[in-house]
Amino acid sequence: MNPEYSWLLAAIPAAMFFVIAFAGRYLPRGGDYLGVAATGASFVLFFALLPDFLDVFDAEAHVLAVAGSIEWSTIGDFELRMGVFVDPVTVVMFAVVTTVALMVNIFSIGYMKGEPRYYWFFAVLQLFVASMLMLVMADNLLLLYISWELVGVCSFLLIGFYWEKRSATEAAKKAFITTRVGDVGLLIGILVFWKETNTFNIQEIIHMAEGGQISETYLFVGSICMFLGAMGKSAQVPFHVWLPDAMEGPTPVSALIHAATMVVAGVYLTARMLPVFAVADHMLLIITIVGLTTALLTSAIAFAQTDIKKVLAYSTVGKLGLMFVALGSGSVTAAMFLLMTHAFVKALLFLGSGSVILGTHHNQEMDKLGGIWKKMPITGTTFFVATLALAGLPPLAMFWSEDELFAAAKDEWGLWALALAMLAVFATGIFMVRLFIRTFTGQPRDPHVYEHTRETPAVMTGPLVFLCVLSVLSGLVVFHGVGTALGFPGGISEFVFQHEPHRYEIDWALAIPSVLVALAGVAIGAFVYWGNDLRRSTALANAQPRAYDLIRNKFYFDEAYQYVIDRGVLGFSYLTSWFDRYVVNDTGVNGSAEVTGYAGSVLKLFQTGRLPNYAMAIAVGVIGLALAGLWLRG
Amino acid sequence: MERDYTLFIPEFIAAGGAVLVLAAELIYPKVRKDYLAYFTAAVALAWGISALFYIGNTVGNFQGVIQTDNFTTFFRLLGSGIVFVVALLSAQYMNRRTKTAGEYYGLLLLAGIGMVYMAAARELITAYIALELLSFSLYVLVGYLTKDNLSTEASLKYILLGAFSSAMFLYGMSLVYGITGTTYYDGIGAALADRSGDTDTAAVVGFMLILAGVGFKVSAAPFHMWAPDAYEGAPLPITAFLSTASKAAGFALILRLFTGPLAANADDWKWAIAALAAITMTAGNLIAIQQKNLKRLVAYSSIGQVGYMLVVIAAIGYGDRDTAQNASTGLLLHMVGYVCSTLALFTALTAYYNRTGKDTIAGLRGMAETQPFLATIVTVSLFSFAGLPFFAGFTTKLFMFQGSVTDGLLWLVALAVANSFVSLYYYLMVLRQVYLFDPEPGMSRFSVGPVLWVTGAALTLGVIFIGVYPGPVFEGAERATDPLFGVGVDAVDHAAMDHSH
Amino acid sequence: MVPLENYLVLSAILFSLGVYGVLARRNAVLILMSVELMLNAVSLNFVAFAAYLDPDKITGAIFAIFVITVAAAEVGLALAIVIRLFRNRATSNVDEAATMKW
Amino acid sequence: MATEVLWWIFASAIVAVSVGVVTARTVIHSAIFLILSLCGVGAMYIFLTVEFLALVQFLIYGGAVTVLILLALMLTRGGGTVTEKLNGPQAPFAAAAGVALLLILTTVAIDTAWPGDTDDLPDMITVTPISEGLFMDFGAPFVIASVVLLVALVGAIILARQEDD
Amino acid sequence: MTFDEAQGYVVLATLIAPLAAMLILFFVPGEQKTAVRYISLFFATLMLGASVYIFVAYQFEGPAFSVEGHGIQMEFKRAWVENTAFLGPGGITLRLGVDGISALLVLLTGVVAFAGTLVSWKLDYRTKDFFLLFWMLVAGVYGTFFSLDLFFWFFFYELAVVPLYLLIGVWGSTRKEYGAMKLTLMLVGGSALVWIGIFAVFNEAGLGTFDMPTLWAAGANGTLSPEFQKTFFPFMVIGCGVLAALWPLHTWSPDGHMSAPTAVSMVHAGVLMKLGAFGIIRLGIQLMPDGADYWMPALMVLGTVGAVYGAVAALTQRDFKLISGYSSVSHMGYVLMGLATMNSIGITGAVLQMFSHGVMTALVFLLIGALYDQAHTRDLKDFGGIGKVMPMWVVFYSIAGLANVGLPALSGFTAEFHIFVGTFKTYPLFGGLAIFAAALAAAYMLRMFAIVFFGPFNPRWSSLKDMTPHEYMAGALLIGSMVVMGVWWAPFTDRVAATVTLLPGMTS
Repeated sequence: MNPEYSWLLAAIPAAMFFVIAFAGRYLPRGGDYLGVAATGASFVLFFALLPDFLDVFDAEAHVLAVAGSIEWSTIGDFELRMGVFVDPVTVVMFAVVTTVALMVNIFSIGYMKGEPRYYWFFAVLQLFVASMLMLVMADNLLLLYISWELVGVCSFLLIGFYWEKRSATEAAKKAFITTRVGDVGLLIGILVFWKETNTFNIQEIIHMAEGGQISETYLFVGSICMFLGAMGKSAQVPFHVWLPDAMEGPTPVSALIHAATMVVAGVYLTARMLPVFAVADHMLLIITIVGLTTALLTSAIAFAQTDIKKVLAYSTVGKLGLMFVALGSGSVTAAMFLLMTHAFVKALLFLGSGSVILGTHHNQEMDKLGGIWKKMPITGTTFFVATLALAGLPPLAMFWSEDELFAAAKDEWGLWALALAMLAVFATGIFMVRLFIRTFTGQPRDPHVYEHTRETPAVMTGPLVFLCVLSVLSGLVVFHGVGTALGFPGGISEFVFQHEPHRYEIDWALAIPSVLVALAGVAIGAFVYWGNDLRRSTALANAQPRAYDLIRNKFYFDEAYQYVIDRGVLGFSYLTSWFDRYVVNDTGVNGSAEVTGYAGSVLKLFQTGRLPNYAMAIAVGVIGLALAGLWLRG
Repeated sequence: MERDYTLFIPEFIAAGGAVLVLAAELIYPKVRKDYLAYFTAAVALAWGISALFYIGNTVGNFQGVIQTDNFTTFFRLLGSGIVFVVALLSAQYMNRRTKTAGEYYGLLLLAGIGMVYMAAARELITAYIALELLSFSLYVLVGYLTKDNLSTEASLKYILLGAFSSAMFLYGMSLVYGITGTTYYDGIGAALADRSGDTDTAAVVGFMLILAGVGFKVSAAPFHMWAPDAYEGAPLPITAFLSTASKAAGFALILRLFTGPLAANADDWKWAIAALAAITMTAGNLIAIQQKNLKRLVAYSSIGQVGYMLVVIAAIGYGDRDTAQNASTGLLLHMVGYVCSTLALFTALTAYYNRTGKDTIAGLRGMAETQPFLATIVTVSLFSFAGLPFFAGFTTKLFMFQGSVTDGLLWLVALAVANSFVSLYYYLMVLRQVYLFDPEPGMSRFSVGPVLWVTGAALTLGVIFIGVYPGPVFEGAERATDPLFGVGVDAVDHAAMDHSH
Repeated sequence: MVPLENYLVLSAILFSLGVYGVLARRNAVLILMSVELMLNAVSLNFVAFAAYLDPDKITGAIFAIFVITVAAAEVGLALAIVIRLFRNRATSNVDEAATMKW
Repeated sequence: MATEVLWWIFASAIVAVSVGVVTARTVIHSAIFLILSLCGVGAMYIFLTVEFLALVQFLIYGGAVTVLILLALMLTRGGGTVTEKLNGPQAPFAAAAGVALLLILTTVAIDTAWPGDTDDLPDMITVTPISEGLFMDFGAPFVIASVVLLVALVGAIILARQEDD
Repeated sequence: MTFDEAQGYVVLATLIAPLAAMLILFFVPGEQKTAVRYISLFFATLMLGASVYIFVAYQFEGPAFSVEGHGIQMEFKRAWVENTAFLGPGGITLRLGVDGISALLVLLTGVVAFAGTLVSWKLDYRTKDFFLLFWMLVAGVYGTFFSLDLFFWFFFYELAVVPLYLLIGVWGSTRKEYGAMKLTLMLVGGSALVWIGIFAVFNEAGLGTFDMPTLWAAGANGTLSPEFQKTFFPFMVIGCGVLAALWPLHTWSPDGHMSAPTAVSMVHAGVLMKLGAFGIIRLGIQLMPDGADYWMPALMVLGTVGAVYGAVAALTQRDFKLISGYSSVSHMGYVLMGLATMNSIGITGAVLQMFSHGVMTALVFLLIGALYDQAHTRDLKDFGGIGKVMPMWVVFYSIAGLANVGLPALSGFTAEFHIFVGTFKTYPLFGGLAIFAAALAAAYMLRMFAIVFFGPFNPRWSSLKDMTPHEYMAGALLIGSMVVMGVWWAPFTDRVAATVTLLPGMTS
C-alpha cells in the first residue's frame, strides 16, 4: 500500500464519529462495536502500512519521511496546503495512538456499560482518535493547530462527560481554558513563524530556521510562544493544574487522552519543532528547566494524593516533564522512546485503576480500598507490573527509556540535570509503591466496599494483559537486534533521531545508579507503607507539617490562580462592564441624548406665550442681523 | 403683450369659485356644509387642471408685475393641490364646528390665490399685496373657530405679529426702493448690480428687514414664535394649510427675490440666511423634542424643515449659478415631498380627531390597534419627515442637500443632517404611542370615511412614489426653476426692463 | 430745502417709536396703534424716496397708497379679532392671552 | 427758509405726539396722539409735494382708521380696566431695542449714498403719475388689493359677529 | 437576453422578492396568520434559493471574471433619474450586481432570513405586521449588498434601519423601548455621518453621478484629492462603524439585542451589523483608498480595543443576550481589524468573519429565543443542567458557542485565522492581542455552558421542551453553513479573495 494513504488512518474514525453521533442512539449497544471496528481498522491499517514506511525511509539517502499535500485555498499568493508528513516520529506516535486507542475502546465496552449517553462516548472517542492521528501526521502548522484544537475539544467533551456533576463541568472548563491559554501562545508562535517564512509547512520552516533565515528575535519569540502551547497541552508547570482535575472524566478517557496520547501532543510538537527551537537562544535550557521543575513539583504533590487517579495524573505530569527534559537535552530519541513506553505503562495503570473503580463500584479513594488483590487477581497483577515499570525497574519498559534520557541529560547539561531527573524517578518509585500497597494490599479499609469487590470481565482484563505485555517488552526495542528483527533499521535510537542515529549500548556508569535509584524508591515506598500501615507515613507528615501542608495543597497553585482570576480577570471584566454601562452608555450615549433634550427644554422656555416677547424676538432678530450686516460691511 | 388677462384664468376660476361659495350660503343658508367643501375641492381641481395648460417654456408677463412661467405653474399646481386636500379634510371637521362655512372655503381659495401670486409676482408691490392676501385669509381662518379661546388667541397673535413683521418687511422694501428707484425685480437687480461694490448700508439693512418679513412668513427662527401657537389654535385642516401653503408661498417669494434681484448682492445676505437656517433647524428640532401636543410638535418640526429649506437659499448665495439652480430644484422637490407628507399626516390626524377628539401625542395611544390604516399613514409621513428611505423625505432631502452642497456650505448641510437625525427621536416618540401601547380602555376599532381614506391613501402613495421614483417630480422641479435662472426661456418679455430706467 | 435725509430720520424715529410701542405695550389695541405708527413711517419713507428720487413715476407714492389701504384693512380685521378676544375673555391684554406656550 | 422752519416745527410735533402714542397713560390719549401723528405725517406729504397722498392720509387714517379704533375701544371698554398698567414688564428692553433700531436706521439714512439729488424736490407732483401708476402699471396689484379688502371685510364680519350660542 | 443579463434578473428578483412579500402581505387580512406564515416561508425559500444560486454562480476566475469591472457580475442596470439638475448622464441608476464580497453576504442574508422566518413561526402577536416589517428589513439588507449606485446603496442601507424601531418596540422584551430607541437613534446617527460623507463625495467628484464604480475610479485617480479623502474617510468609517459596533459606539448592540425579538436579533446581529463593515469596504476602502491608507491604523486600534473589550465585558454578564451582544462587539472588532490590515488575507478574513459571525450569532439568538419563549428569563443564574431537558438545544448551542470560540472545523476558526494572519502581517502586536481575546471568548462561553447547560438540574425547568421542528430546521441550516465554511473554505475564500485582491491599495 502506498504510504500516502496514511490519511485514511484518521479518516476512518472520523467517518465513524459521524455515524455513531447521528445514528448511535438507534443502534444496538450504541454502536460501540463500530468504534472498536474503526480504531481496530486504524490499528490494522497502520501495521499494514508500516513496512511500506520502512521501505521508503532510507537514512543513507536522507529520505526520512513520506509527504504529500493538496492545495486547500488560495488568496493571492497566500496559499494554504494541507498534507500528511510521516517520519519516524510520526510512526512512533501512530503506534502509540492506534494501540492505546484500540485497547481503550475495547476496555470501554466493559467500563462504560450502562452509562447514559453511551453512544456519545464512543462517538467522541472516535473523533478524538481521528484528530489525534491527524495531529501527528500534519505536515503544516495550520493543520496541526486545527487537530490540536479538536483534540482539546474532545478532551473537554469527555472530561465533562458526566456533566450532571458540577465538578466534572468545572474540570472540563478548566481543562479547556487552561490549554486554551497555551494555545494562544501556539497560534502566535505559528503566525510569528509564518510572518518570517511565509509558510506553514513545518519542514520548510525548519529548513529556513536552520539556514538562519529567521531573525533571532522572531525565532526566540516564536519558539517561546509555541512552547507555551506545548506546555499547556502537556500540562507543564504552571499549566499543570488542569490535568489532575481532568480525572473527573471516565477512566478510559483518562487512559487514552490524559495519559497516553493527547497530553503528549506537546511533547510531539516540541519534538517536531526541536530543530527550530535548537537554533533559538536558550530555548533548550528553558525546555529542560520547565521539564525538571514539573517533574519534581508534581512528584512531590503525588505523595499526598489519596485518589488513585489523581496520583496517576500527577505521575503523568511528572513523566511528561521528563520527556521535556529529554527534548531539552536535544534527544528526540529519548523523548519519543519515553513517550512510547510511558504511554503503554500509564494506559495500563489507568485502565487498571478503571478496573478497580468498576470492580469496587466506583471507589477510587485509597482510604476506602486495600487488600483487593485477592479479589481482582488479574487487575492486581498487571497493576503491580506496571507500578514497577513506572518506577523504572529493569528490565521493564521504562527503565530503558529513562536510561536513554539520563544519558542525554548528562551529555547535554551535565550532572545537575542528571541528578534532578533521577530524583524525579526516585520519587516516582515511592509514590507508585504507596499507591499500589494502599490499593491492593493489606487489610481492607472499608469492609463494605471489599465485600462487593469482584474482578472485571474479560473485555476489560484483556486489554490490561495486552498492555502489560507491552509494558514489559516494549523497552526492548532499544536494542539493535530487536529492532532489526522487527524490520526496523535497528533499535529505536537508530530509527528515531534528530541528527545522527546511534546504536544503543548499556552504559554501566549510568545504568547502575539508575537501577539503584529506582530500587531505592521502590524500597523506601515499600518500607514506609508496608502492609498498608499508615503510621510511618503519618509520622513523616507530622515531622514536617509545613512541607506536608504545601504538597497536600498542591503548592497552592489552584488558589493562586483562583485569586488571579477572581481579582484580576473577573475584576477587570466587572470594571469593563461598569465602564461600559456608566461611562460609555449612560454618560456618553444617554448623556448626549439628555443634553439634547435638556437644550430643548431650555429653549422652549423662550416660547412664553406672550405676544410682546414674540415681537421682541423678531425685533432682536432684525437688530442682530442688521448690526451683523453693518459690521460685516465695515 | 401688455395686458394679457388670459394669464389669470386659473385664478379667475378660483376666485369665481370663492365668490360662489361665499354667495351660496348667503343665498341658501341651509346648504350642507360638506357640499361646500366638495365644491371647493372641485374648484381647486379645476384650478389645478387649468394651470396645466401653462406648462411650457413660454413666459407670460402681465406688465412686468406678474409672470406666469413654469415656476408660477408649479406653485399653482401645488397651491391648488393643497387647497383641494385641505378642503376635503375640512368637510367633516368644519361641519361640526361652525354654522357658516361658506366664508371658510371662500377664504381658503383666496388664500390659495394669494400664494400663487406671491410666486408669480415680479414686482414688490404685487408681492406685498399677494402676501397680505394670503396672510389676511389665514388670520381669519386661524381664528375661524370663534368660540374657541385658543383659536382667537392664535389669530390675535398671528395678526399682530404679522402686521409687525410686515411693517419691517415694508421698511426694508422702502430702503431697497430708495437705492434702486424701482420696485420691479428686474430693475432692482440691474440697479443693485450697478451699485455693487459700494458700501450700501441701506441695502444691507434693507435686506435684513426683508428677511425678517419673509422669515416671519416661513417661520424661520427667531421670527417663528407665532407658528406653534397659531398651529395649535387653528382648526386642524388650517394647521395643515399653514404648514404647507404658507411656507411654500414664503419660499416661492424668497426664491423669486433671492435668485433674481438680490442675487448680485449675495455677499450681503448669504451669511444671514445661513445663520437663520442653522438657528431655525436647531431650535425647531430641539424644542420639538419637548412637545406634548401633536400640533405643536408638527409646528416645531415644520420649523425644523424650514431650516433645511433655508439651506438652499443660503446655497443660492454661496454657490455659483449652477449650484443655485440645483439647490432651488432640490427645494421645490423637497417642497412637494414635504407637502405630501404633511397633508398625509393631517389627513390621518383629522380622521382620528374627528373620531376621538384627541390631538395630543399621548392621545394617539394604541392607534395601531384602533385604526391600523391611519397608523400606517402616520408612520409613513413621520418617517418621511425624518428622512428615512422608501418615503419622500429621504430622497427629497438627499436631493435638496446634495444640490446645496458647496465647499463653503458643507458645514450647514452637515448640521442639517445632524438635525434631521435629532428629529427622528421625537417622531419615534409619536410612533411609540401609536404602536407600542394598547389603546385606552373603551377605545375600539373604527373605520374611516371614504373621502379621508382615499385622500390619505393617495397621499401616502404619493409620498412613497416620490421616495422611490423621484425622477418625474425632480425633472418638473427643474423645469420650474428654469425661469428663475433664465434657462430655456425663449420668450421672456422684457417689458419689465422698460419700467426701470 | 429740506434734504431727503431729514425725512428718512423722521421716518426712522417714528418707526422706532412704533417698534418700542409694540414691544412695550400690552394692550392689543395699543399694539395695533403702534403698528400703525410703523406703517406710517414706512409710507413716509416711500413717499420721500418717490418725491426725491423717483419724481417721474413716483412708484413709492403708489406703494404708500397700497400700504395705507392694507393698513386700514388690517386695522379693521385686527380690531375684529380684539373684540372677539374681549368677548371670549373680557380682556384685551395680550399678556393674558397666553394660554398656548412652550 | 420758512418752509424749513415750518418743517422742523412739524417734525418736532410729529415726534412729540408719536412719543405720546407709545407712552400715554390711557388708551384714549394714545388714540388721540395717534390721530395727531397721522395727520402730521399727512402734512409731511404736503412738504413732499404729494398733496394727493396727504388727502388720502387725512381721509383714511385721520378719518376711517381712527374712527375704527375709537369704536373698538368703546366696544372693549378701553381695553380692560382703566387702572391697569399699559406697559408690560419688558418695556425697558423695548426701549433699548427701539434705540438700537433708531441708531441703525439713522445710520442707514445718513450713511447711504442715495441715487439722485437728495436736496431738491420737484415743485409739484400732480396726481397724473399716481393715477397712471395705480390704474395702468399696477392694475394687477390694485385688483388683488381689492380682494384683500374683501377678505378683510368678510373676515371682520365673521370674527366680530355675535354668534347665537 | 444573454445569460449574463438573465443573471442580472436573478439579482433583481432576489431584491424584489422581499418587497413583493410585503406587498402581498399588505393585502392579506391580519387574522390569516397561517397564510401570512406560509407566504413568508414561500418567499424566504425563494430568496434562499436565489441567494445560493448567486453565490454558486459567481465566477471567480475565467472569462466571466473581469478585473476592470471590479469583479462585478450579474449586473442589472436601469436608468432611474438622469440629466436633471445636478445629475448628469447616468446620475442615478438602479444598478445591481454582486462581487465576490457581496455574493457571500447575499448568501448569508438568504440563510439567515430563511432561518428567521422559520423561527418566527410561533410568533402570534400581530403576525402580519411583523412579517411586513421583517421583509422590509430584509429588502434593505439585500438592496445594500446589491446596489452599485451610491444613492440606492444608501437608500437601502437606511431602509434596513427603518423597521427596527417598530420590530423591537412592538415585539421585543426587556427594556424594549429604551433598546429600540437607542438602537435606532445610534444607527441613524451613524448613517447621518455617512450621509454627510456622500454629499461631500458627490460634490468633490463633480461627476454628476452616483454610480459607484465611476466614483471608485474618481477615488483612485485623484479626482477625490488625498486631502479630501483624509478628511472624509472618518465620516464614512465612523458612520458605517456604528452599525458594525465600532468601539466606543457599540452600546446599542448589547441593549438592542437584549430587547429585540428572536428573528430580529438574528437578522440584525446576523446580517445588519455586516452592512456596516460592508459599508467600510464600499465607501471607505473602495471609494477613498488614500483615506484608508491614512486612517486604517486608527481603525486597527479601535477594532482591537473592541475585540478585547467585548470579550472582557462578556466574561461577567448574566444575561444570555448580553453575552451575545458583547460577543458580537468582540467579533465585529475582529472584522474591523481584518479590514484595517489592508492586505488581501486580512480583508478576506474579515469578510469570512462577517459570514461566520452572521450564521453563528443567528443561531445563538435563535436558541436564546427558543429558551426565552418558554422560560421568560435569560438570567444565567436561573438555569442549570438544562441539558437534561433540552439536549438538542444544548448541542446546537454548544456548536454555536464553539464556533464563537474559534474552534477549528467551524467557520469561526476559518475567518479568525485569516484575520490573524492578515493582522500579523502588518501589525503583529495587535494580532497577538486579538488571539488573546479569542482565548477570552473560550472563557465566557464555557462559563455560560458550565452554568446553564451542565451541573445539577434545576427542577424548576422540568417543563421545558426541546426545540421545535422549525427551529431544528433553521438551526441545522445554520450549523451546516458553519461546518462547510469551517472545513472546506476554498469556495468561500476563492470568491471573496478574487474581489478583495482587486481592492485598491491592497498588499497581498
